[in-house]
Amino acid sequence: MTAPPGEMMVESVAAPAVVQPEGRSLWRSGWIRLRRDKPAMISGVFLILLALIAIFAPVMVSLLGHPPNEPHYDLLDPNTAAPRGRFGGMSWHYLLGVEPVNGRDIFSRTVYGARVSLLVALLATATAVIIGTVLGMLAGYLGGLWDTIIARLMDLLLSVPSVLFAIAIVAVIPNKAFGLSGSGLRIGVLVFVIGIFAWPYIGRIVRGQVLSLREREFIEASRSLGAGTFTVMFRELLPNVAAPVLVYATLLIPTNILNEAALSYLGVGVRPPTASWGDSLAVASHGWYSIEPIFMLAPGLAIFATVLAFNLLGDGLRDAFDPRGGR
Amino acid sequence: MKRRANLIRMGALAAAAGLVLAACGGSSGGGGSSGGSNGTSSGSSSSNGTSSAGASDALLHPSDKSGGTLRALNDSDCDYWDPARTYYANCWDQQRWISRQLVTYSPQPGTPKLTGDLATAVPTSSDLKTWTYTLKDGITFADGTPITSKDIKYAVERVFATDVINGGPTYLIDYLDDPSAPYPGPYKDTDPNKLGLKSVETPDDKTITFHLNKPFADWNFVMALPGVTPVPKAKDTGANYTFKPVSSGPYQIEKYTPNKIITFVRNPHWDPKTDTVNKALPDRIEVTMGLDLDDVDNRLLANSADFYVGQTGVQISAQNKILGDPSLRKDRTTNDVTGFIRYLSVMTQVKPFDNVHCRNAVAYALDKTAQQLARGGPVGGGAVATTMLTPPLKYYKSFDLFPTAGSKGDVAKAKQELTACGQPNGFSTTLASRSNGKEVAQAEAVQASLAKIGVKVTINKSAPSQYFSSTIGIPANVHKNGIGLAMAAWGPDWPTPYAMLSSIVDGRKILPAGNSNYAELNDPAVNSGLDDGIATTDEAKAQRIWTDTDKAVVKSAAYIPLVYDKALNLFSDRTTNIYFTSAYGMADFAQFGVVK
Amino acid sequence: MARFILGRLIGGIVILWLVSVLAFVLFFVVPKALGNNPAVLFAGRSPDPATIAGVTRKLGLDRSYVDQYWDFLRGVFVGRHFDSGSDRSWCPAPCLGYSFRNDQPVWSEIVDALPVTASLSIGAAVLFLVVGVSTGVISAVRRGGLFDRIAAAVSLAGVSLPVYFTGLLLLLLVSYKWHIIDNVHYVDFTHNPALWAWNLIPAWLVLSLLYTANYQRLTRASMIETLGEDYVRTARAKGLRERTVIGKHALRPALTPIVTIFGLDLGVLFGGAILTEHTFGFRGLGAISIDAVNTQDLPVTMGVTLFAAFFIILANVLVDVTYAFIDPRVRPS
Amino acid sequence: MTDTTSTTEAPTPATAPAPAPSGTPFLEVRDLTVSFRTDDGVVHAVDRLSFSVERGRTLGIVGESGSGKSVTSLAIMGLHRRGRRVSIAGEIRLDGEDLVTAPAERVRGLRGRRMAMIFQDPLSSMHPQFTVGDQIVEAYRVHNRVSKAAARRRATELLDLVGIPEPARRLDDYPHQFSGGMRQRAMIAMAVSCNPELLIADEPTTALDVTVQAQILDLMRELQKEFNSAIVIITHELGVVAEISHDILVMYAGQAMEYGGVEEVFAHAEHPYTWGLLQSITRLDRQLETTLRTIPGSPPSLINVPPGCPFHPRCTYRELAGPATSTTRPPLAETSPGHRVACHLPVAERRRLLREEVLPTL
Repeated sequence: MTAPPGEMMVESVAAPAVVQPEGRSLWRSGWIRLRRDKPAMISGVFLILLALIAIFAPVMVSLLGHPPNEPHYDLLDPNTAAPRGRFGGMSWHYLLGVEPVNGRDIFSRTVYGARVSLLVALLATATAVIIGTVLGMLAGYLGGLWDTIIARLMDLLLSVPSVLFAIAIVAVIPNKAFGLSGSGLRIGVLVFVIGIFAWPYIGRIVRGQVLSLREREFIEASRSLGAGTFTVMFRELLPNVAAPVLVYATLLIPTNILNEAALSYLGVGVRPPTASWGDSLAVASHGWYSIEPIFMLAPGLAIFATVLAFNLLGDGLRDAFDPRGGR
Repeated sequence: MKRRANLIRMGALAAAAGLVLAACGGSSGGGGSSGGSNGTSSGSSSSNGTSSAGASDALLHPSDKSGGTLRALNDSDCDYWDPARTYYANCWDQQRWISRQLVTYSPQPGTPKLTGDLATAVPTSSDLKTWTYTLKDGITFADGTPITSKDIKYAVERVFATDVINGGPTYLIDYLDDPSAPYPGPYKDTDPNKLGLKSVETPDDKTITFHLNKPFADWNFVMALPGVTPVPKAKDTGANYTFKPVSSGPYQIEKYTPNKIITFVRNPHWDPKTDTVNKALPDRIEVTMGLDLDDVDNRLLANSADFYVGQTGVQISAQNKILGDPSLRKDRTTNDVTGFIRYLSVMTQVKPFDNVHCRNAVAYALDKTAQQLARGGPVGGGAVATTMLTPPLKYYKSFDLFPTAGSKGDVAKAKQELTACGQPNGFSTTLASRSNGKEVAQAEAVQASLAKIGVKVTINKSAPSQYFSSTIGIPANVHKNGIGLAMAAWGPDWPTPYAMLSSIVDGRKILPAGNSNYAELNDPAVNSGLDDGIATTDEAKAQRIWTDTDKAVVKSAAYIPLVYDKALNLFSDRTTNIYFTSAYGMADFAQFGVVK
Repeated sequence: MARFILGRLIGGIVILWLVSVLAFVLFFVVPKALGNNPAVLFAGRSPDPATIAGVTRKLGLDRSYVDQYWDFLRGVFVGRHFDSGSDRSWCPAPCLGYSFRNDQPVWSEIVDALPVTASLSIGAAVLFLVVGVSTGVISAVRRGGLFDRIAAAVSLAGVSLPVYFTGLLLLLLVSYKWHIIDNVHYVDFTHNPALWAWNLIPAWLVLSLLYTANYQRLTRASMIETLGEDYVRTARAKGLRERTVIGKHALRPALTPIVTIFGLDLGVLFGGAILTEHTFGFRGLGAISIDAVNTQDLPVTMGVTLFAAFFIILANVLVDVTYAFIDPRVRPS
Repeated sequence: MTDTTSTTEAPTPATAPAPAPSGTPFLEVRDLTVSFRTDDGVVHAVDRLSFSVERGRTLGIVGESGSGKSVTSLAIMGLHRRGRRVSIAGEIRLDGEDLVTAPAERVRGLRGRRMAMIFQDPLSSMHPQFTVGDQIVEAYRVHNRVSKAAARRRATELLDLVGIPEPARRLDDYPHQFSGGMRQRAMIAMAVSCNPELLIADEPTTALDVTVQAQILDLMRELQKEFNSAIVIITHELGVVAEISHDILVMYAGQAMEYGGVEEVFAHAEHPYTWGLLQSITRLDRQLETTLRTIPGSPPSLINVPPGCPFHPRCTYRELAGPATSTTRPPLAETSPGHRVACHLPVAERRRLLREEVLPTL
């Protein structure tokens, strides 16, 4: 999955070339190659900054904006509910203007949107990586019936219209479940539905890797020394699939950011009034964007920049750790 | 057995738009009101100002020119074209093209009067239980067969067959059924002519008499609903009648492709001499359905279509265009109070709202101008509301029991009430809302208002279809989920206080499922007001009873009126005879004509 | 070969069956377990118990889940009766039930929406396939050159832009700022082919931008891989013109994986380009499925889901079979 | 080849190539240097290499993998994509015409017609998606304006010529349906379809088993007789060279170590590297897998080629060669007529070592 699948969460990209790990030197030589990749390094720095902004959003906002959920009706035209002034009421006090209808500070909401976006995307990716790695290793290492069942399961998940299923799942989850409620539950559900449709991508890669590693001497050796299935899987196989998993996990993050934004855009994202980029775009899409493009540009460009940075970093990692897959 | 609440199904199942019943009209100057009665704010005063700029009471482009094709647009199809099953306000309005009832609304702007349609006149009843109608001569179906009183009785009976004919209002069952021997509907009727309903008598082909099981002053309004449209038994196809209803009105269906298009042509057997209501000016009517709402606006702006049958008002970008173009606004739009009310339901059986002071705190804390903005502002959204009865309704009277400066809320008073309630530091609660339309923005505004007095609100969004039937319509669910507040809206099936209030405030109608008295308000003053009001024939007495009842409801703070809905509707430059009628809360489609 | 195709077909049918079970559980069993009686949803806003009972009987919701599923499945193949006792209606095959929202047969809703989705996806597919593959080939051949670098940048931007953002942006420009297409809406092809195409252009552009970017990257990578293959060197050693070497010897194997992905993508698109349709307000399969989910219109949700899954799985099978034709090595003898 | 940005073409003006007088070499390589620029540095794949081949004669180029053999052959065929990363200098004269300075299109016209190549792995070198027949037909028709049917007849003849039974039927098979030996035969048929005057075979037998190897070498000999071609055979197996070649060129790290007639070099090898090759071949009796394992150490990185004699770090006798061996590159000097060696060991010392230390081990 080298690129965001966009329309649907279903894979639109063939399983990428398999990385051939050669032990410790791979990490070092990969790092050396990565350091030379300027766009990837710049993206990395940008993403670290973004993470800091997300973590310290309250500080940022207290310095440069207003609380993200605080309405400012006085800034709106009472007849149209649109902000007074040009560019969504942009000013030194409201760097990116205010939202229509309730006058909330767009700058603050964009900053806070990064929190949801990164949190959901990272957790969903972690979910996909954990499930994908475990099941991919099981399928590849145990083979036979296990492999058949897991491979069919992956086929099944890639065959369903995933956005639709994701929305349906979100729609049927009650407001309190699994000991969670409120935003915690919503984020949990989002992580689950995004992760559950994303793990087969990792699973396929891991399975392919393990299939080629299974017959190698060091595995044989470990087995002949009496190592159990789990020892072999986690001691011997896991370190060897770590590099490709890391690379493709990085490339899965931007896809998951887009998926989170898509679900929010379709109205099944986090709970209001929590700020999220997809939700801000949804607000803009109800005609407001035609009146003041800033409503759409702020969240849209935030998504774009973040996804682009992750893609650049992911491409860089792939080129560095999997030279065959790149240029 | 109470069957169905009296409301026009709005948005409950409708797709995007949210509200189905639409808007227009507040003849007497939308929103009169209350927003302004105590301390005028720039917001609410401009709301009054703008509403008068609309068409209220006005008749736009009067003309008697006939001919041409009227081109209507809609985002979705009607729920049913079977007159007994449809429950959308705009569909009732459209039914006027193909169906006639015993009585109907007179063709005039503003608050309409009932007038005879198939019946010669609108009867009165001294006991409010026995109602007799006499049919006109020369009335026929579209195939030329004369319409008799038996056809009307048969139509009434169909409504009883709820296993086949469902979806529409059920007043007929409520008032005509014998609970000791329920009538099963004509399909299971043992009577050879399938006319076994005892409470309706047809002594001859011209006379029909209804014997109600209890007094009901609004019965004539029930007779104006499309459910009483005559149905010829020979042509009744049960559940499939919706695809080919037999016309009794000036037009008949030419072609119907569900969700796409329905076209109407003149009914050759319609005799204008028997019909004093329908102008029937166009030769042909086309309703194109399944359109995106922005697309609808654009087509209307471009005059490539004449009107939007949903009548819920234009979308934001078109509204912006209209507000920036005074001549467009003046000549081609209406902007009336529809009769629909947006309100906040405060659950009296959920802690701490079992204490009236906590409810009062909410009533004082709410910034109603924020609600108005969330609905779309004074033009597109509506006027700040202070009463549960809405301006287009009979017996509406303005008052404000929770006045705050500029309707923006009063934090100090709200905090006093909180202290009185024993919650000086606030509390946490859950606010339910539908997940679509403008309700989420409203919920967020409630959340922001209550945050100011330390009440922490969690918003619980539900799919619109399950919102009323399960989320807030099952009291057990409300209690279990701790839903203290709920966004709600109501539109009456006909423009009287009883139609507005009986289902939503009657303490004896709190049902374990399908409940519409969401707050579970059970106030003796309200209950008796409803009973007295509907049994009164005296106008002055009725006015007093209904105003007192309205005040009792608002005073309970179980229901907090927020906004009287308004809609800014756009018409093509060739549409004629545009005026608002509170009968449907929108323009009267039956009078439209086209020039050019 | 026939056995191979048959095997793939059976595999596809099994997956489709599993999807149908999954969908049934998700859309019918789970909501009921969570307390949302489908009959209540079908019966309207505040239905009385008698109506609910009638609807329950009519929809067969009083039967066991297994029976209900079986009824559904049988309906798809041979049609089914809906019977409430006094009202019997016949829903001909392929019967996916009736919409809760408007009582229309689900199948007719799908048939109505299909042309929209098909117009959108086929047009976009032609565009992204042609542009994506050709720019990908040029990039691979002129690797490291100016074109390649620009194409790489554009593609990277393309895969990083959500369609609902580019869609709104394009609508803003062509519709509100420049007034090139004043009112973007779907026009039936049979009604006016020129207007059909004209109104679809923005959606095609938006949808294909993402895919073009993807195909550019894929084609480039695939082409670079084949350009490094020994048989391409052989072709050059024969003295073939570079155009032949690239256009015939390198392109054909490079396109083999692209065909696979294209098939799958097309399958997905035919199931409904939900975000694009939603953004442009086109009433295609994607849009009706979203509406159906949001209004809890379970039969429509279920029907559209299965229909979409059908296309995805069909595409999978076709791709496998096509692959066997394209690449003699995997062709079973 | 379509690259117009080549910055590496020799600055000498291209003179119209005069047809070479008979008796002169058909292929003459002089000071050929090929280098690649990579992210890690410049790879000196071929360094000032010179040799020549006449019509009817066979030159064997031997060396470990990475010694520049294949790069040389691809340079002759003009198959390096010149540009920012590849630079080629020196002269490659085919029948007198310099291919290094010739326009790409001109070289393309020669490829397959006057010079052809057989590749190492026939499975990967044949297009998997076209039939064997189509691939031969294509090779023939690109240089001969004939009908498809005529080309097909020619392809059948060629398959027959290279010894494929039922050639007309096998024409429509795909490469994966052929056995390894048959694929190599088909590859040869494709290469000789236009009667090339120069045939370059890059490890033509490596992937094949011993019996098939011998058959393929026989086939090449026969074809040489029939077409009177010059053949360059590239291999790391001295046995192959001994069997088929007239001349031998031993390469190491992109440079020529020893060059001469096969009998002469085999009998009087003077370079320690050649000795190593010779030792490995006899002792293991042509077991491919472990050939050359006896030379200690591994081939150098072509980015950092050792100064002086590139072989010196692995050379057992470097102590005897004096300090120059690690500083000055030894010239490829004639030690006897037609026999050249690049080594700092004094001639007498080399001959003594051969006689006393090397020959006894062979």
